[in-house]
Amino acid sequence: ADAPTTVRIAYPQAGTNISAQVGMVLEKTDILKKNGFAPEMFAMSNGRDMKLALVSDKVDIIMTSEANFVVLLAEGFESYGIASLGEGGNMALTVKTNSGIERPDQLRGKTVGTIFGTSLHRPAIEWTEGVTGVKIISMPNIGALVAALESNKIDAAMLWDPHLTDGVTKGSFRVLRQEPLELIAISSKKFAERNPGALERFQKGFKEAVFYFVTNKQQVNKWYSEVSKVDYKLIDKVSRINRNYDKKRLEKIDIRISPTFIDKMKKTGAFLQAHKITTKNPAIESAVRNPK
Amino acid sequence: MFSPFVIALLLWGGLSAAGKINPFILPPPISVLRALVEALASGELLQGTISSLGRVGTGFGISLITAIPLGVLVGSSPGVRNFVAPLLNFLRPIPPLAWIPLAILWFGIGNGPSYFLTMIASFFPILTNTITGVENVSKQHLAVAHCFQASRTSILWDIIIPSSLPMLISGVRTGFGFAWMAVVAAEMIATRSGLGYLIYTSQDLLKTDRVLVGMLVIGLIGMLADTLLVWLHKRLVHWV
Amino acid sequence: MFSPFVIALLLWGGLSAAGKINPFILPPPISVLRALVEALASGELLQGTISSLGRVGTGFGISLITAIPLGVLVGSSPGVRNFVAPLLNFLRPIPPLAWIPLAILWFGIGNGPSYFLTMIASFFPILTNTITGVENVSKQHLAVAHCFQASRTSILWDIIIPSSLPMLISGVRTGFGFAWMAVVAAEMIATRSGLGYLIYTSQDLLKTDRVLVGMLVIGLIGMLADTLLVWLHKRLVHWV
Amino acid sequence: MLLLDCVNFRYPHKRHGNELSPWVLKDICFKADAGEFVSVIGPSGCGKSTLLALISGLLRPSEGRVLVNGTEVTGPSRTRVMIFQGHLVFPWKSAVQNIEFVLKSRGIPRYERRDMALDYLSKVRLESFADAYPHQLSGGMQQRIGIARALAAEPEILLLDEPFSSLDLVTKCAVIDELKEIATQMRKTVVLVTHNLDEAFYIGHRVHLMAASPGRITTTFDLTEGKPEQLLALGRSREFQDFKEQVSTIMNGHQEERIHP
Amino acid sequence: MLLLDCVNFRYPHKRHGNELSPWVLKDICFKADAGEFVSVIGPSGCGKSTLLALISGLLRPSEGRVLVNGTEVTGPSRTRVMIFQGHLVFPWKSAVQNIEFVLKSRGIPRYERRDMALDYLSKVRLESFADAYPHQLSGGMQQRIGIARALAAEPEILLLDEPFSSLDLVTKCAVIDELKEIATQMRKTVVLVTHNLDEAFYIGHRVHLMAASPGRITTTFDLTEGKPEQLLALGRSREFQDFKEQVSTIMNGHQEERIHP
Ligand SMILES: Nc1ncnc2c1ncn2[C@@H]1O[C@H](COP(=O)(O)OP(=O)(O)OP(=O)(O)O)[C@@H](O)[C@H]1O
Ligand SMILES: Nc1ncnc2c1ncn2[C@@H]1O[C@H](COP(=O)(O)OP(=O)(O)OP(=O)(O)O)[C@@H](O)[C@H]1O
Ligand SMILES: [Mg+2]
Ligand SMILES: [Mg+2]
Repeated sequence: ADAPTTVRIAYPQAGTNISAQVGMVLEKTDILKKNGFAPEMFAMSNGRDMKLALVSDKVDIIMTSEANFVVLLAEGFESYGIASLGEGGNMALTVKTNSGIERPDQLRGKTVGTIFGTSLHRPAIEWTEGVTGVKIISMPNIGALVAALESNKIDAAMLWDPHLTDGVTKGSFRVLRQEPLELIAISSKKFAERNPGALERFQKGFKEAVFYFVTNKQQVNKWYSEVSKVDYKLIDKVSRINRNYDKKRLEKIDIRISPTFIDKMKKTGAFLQAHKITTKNPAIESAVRNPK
Repeated sequence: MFSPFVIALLLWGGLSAAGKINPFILPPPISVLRALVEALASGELLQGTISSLGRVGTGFGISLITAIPLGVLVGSSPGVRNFVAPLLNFLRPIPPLAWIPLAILWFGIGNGPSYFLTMIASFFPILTNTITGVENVSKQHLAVAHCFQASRTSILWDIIIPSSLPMLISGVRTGFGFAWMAVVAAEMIATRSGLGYLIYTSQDLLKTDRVLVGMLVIGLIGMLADTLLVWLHKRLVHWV
Repeated sequence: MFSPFVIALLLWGGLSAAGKINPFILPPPISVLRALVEALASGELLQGTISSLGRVGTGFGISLITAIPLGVLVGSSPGVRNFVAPLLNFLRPIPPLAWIPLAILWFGIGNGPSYFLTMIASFFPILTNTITGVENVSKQHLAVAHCFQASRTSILWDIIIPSSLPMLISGVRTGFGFAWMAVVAAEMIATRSGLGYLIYTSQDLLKTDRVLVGMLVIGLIGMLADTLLVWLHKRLVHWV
Repeated sequence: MLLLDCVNFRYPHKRHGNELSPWVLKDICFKADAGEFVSVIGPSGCGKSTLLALISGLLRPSEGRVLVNGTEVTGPSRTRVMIFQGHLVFPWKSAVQNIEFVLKSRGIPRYERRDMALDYLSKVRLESFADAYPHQLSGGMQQRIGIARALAAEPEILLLDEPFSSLDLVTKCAVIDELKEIATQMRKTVVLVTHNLDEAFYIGHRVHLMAASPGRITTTFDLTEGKPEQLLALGRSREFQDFKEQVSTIMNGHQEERIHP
Repeated sequence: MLLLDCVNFRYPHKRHGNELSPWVLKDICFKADAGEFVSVIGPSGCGKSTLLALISGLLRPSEGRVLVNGTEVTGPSRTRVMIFQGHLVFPWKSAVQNIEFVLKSRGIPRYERRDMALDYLSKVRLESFADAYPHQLSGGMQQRIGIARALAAEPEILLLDEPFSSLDLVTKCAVIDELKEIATQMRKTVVLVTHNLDEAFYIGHRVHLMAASPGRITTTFDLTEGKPEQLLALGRSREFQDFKEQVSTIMNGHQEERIHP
């Protein structure tokens, strides 16, 4: 047999559902080994550092949210979107439960917190487009966003899961508008060129990993719960939104980057460029390498 | 005088041209220059510098006027030292990130937290050095002052401050450096201007050339401030 | 001795009980205590402390063995000073965040960047204070040493180091504090242990009680280290 | 009036565990009226500087009391001022600023200080170096700043710790005469510590001779008669020759005693 | 052999713009053979310490040259060693460590140093304070560490800047006799700066009298005859009385000259 292909994979260690669980499956099972890989797993903290690791050629594949793929392409880093992990939960424009605001258009003259550079950036602007005098501000992390919202320093905040579901369940926050956050696996072009055929093998293994996850939910969610200290039940609840979560057969697992997802990323690309956040509106479609 | 810069620049340019440096991490000098020109032309750089200067200046200024008096107090009174030193030593290593939620709670969003974080960062070097400086004032010179029944203010201004000046200025230099370091973390909180803002947004967007422009300006300001402080030191501590 | 802590604790507990403090931002003492007990029981806290200690220790150790000799060199030779000072002054205020990309490029992901970032953070206070300390060594004591034709090593160890010791230790104290500050930024990069990791993941997951546990341990370590350094200072600088 | 009432002193021990430090001064009793000049001589390390520090209030006696005009000395006061052995001028202050510092303590308003300070400097012949910093001055010049500084305090009791050790004969004579005149006019009490018998004899109405380990007063000379008008004329004074020989005999005796007790 | 060949010196100016600083020393010429003792006396601030610094090599002449055995002095050397005015002992080193420091410079191996250092300390009668730090010692004791330290360097030329100013008569006599013996035996050249005419006369084979502004040598006394065996016996020496009167007359003359030139 051929020597196993070395593959270095970065995934978010906490704070992003699905990516974290699938990453842990890749790390703790021998699925990739069976597919001819010698994997090295890096649990990283945020999209910024994963992007940096990818462009520095310290990792080959990162698992992250759509906005990062758009940015990588927009800045000219040659990379492929090789799989979708499906929905990682929701992201939502929220207010405090006792706030009088019911709809986004009531945010006139109000302050909305988000995190620039993440997937929370675009919806914050898009969903408040046309509301006069709305002020969009950036925070360093979710903790800061919640602190600001809780202490009434801002009127609304973009949040994502699991805090979103957690806060809503506990009755702290109310959702004004939400949409699923979609996750993507990105490979550097270098990796694909260095290892012909590896992408296909990886995609196969990746699909198996997702399958392992959804068929061993309890075990995997427990792993994740131990690391993140997020309640196991909450993880399960948030994960339910994922399209693969209840699949019972490997063939039913869908890791393709769907045309709708591509459209969404295109929209993001155009949006970022229109707001002068990126310089280029990248060609998304040609950078997508869906499994055969 | 600037030769290490010249060497660094040549190395950087040469290696970049030879394709030895990943341009996503360290773009060639020419693209940094281009980014610099663009940022200058759009007025964004000037405005950012002014914003950050304002934030750093305020935070650092608050540090100066709190850390130095506190340091003198702690350094000259064992009672005060025993009371507050444990708390100060406890707070010293707490990272800025950990302060952020409290900063928002106390100072809202806007410039408040920036002032607070740059203040926290520059506070401790100034404080520690002031305390040490004051504690190391010559016992003999103090005895002379007591012998002449100098007033407390006179002892402060005529003995303690001049004696501890070298240490104090050294702390101020370090503190100013750290205030700038902190401004990046600070400008993540609800600001949309400033060199820190420029750096961290550009970093998220992989615009490394713009990151470097921000670093360049921060570095230059630091150098300038330091030159000023060294000059001040030479003027004030002329007797050694 | 610990009275400011007692006051702070009472205030915190009282206001929490009265519902005056938002538990998302500052949970009541009792839940912090519970989180502390849990983190202790699971062994996670001990292991995290050891990991961070290792990283801080390494970075800070590298700082010590590079900044002190460099400081002595720069402080005692105007030639070296004129050559490297501008570069050092330029680098001093560059924020850790801005170093992250280069840290990843140079040191990969894993512990390398942590060592680098904690090193950077503690390097400059030690350096600046060492330089100032060396520059302020009594000209007269140096003249005595020259008169006796003391060797360069003897001048270093018998005159320069003892004279600048108070300033040096002051720099080391500040540096150690900053190394801990930096460890949070450092442990964002691909580590999954450590107090910094604990703090920022808990913050991201809104587990403020766990954030406070991390801060508590960092604060305690800082206090402990400082007590040690103050004791060392008293032992070494016994002649003032 | 200055009165030392059986003063004993030991330095608080710092480093050698709980073993008590030795007595530095033992049974020191003497008194000096206003206008009286007392000289103290004795071997190096016998406790002369310590004695002055006790009178100044910078140190407190371990046993016994120091009384000035009947009240116990509990701390330093501008009325008892010291010229320190080793000068201890402030290196960060120019000659004139060193004096102004004292004038400020006395509450002299700012605009009067410089002129007054220059006046004191001229008493020690340093007016032309008013704006020089100590590191630009010679040892003797620094010592003279110390003298002028003490004069500027206008104390009732002047404590002089080897104040003329770095001065040449001519300068010394001038400064001593200046000092004597001021002190006599203002009826100041002067305690002079010196190793120079000429000075001790010429200045002191009384000379206390000390011995070491523990520091104690062994002999007191009363010298109100037979003094020449000038320090320089001392060599021709019969009384001074007697004094000198007595002192050296006694000091040599002390020395012997220490070696063969 | 030590030779000063028309040495002029001014301090490089630091603060007063481009105005040149005044001459501190002007036309200093003298020579001293091995085994010769030279005393230098003169008013405070006339440049005596500066002169010693020039000989030691710590300062370089602005004009003229300092030669030792025919080669020009370009920097400090252990063969020309100074006892500094103001002692300048290292406060962070105990008495014995202050001496060991010099022995280390001489390349004495570590295990021999302490014993040797104690030996030098005993020459100045400080052996029982070997492990005390300067701040625990009296002024005179610190001065004696300075003396022992210079002796420990075993130099060819000893430069003494008011080395006995804080010592009492008895201690001084003992130290001077020790010093004289060592210097005579080893044929050292000694240059002594002092304000004490007794010392200058008793020690110097030759005495240079200096005047100030600019510092220059105005008179030289040759004193190879008529010296008593003991410093204490000086009072009875006819020659010394003559010397003393001459010196004071000349110095007073200089003084007058400065006031009414
Ligand atoms: N570093 C300096 N810079 C400028 N001038 C100086 C410096 N050191 C000394 N002088 C000046 O040089 C002159 C001679 O000083 P020096 O110390 O040699 O005198 P001295 O003869 O040793 O006096 P003393 O007997 O008081 O010790 C003095 O007028 C002094 O003001
Ligand atoms: N801070 C101190 N701690 C301990 N011992 C001290 C301290 N200061 C002085 N001594 C000791 O006290 C004794 C007397 O010292 P003091 O300075 O009073 O002597 P002195 O008579 O002034 O001597 P000199 O003529 O040499 O100045 C000395 O033996 C000295 O070692
Ligand atoms: Mg004394
Ligand atoms: Mg001198």
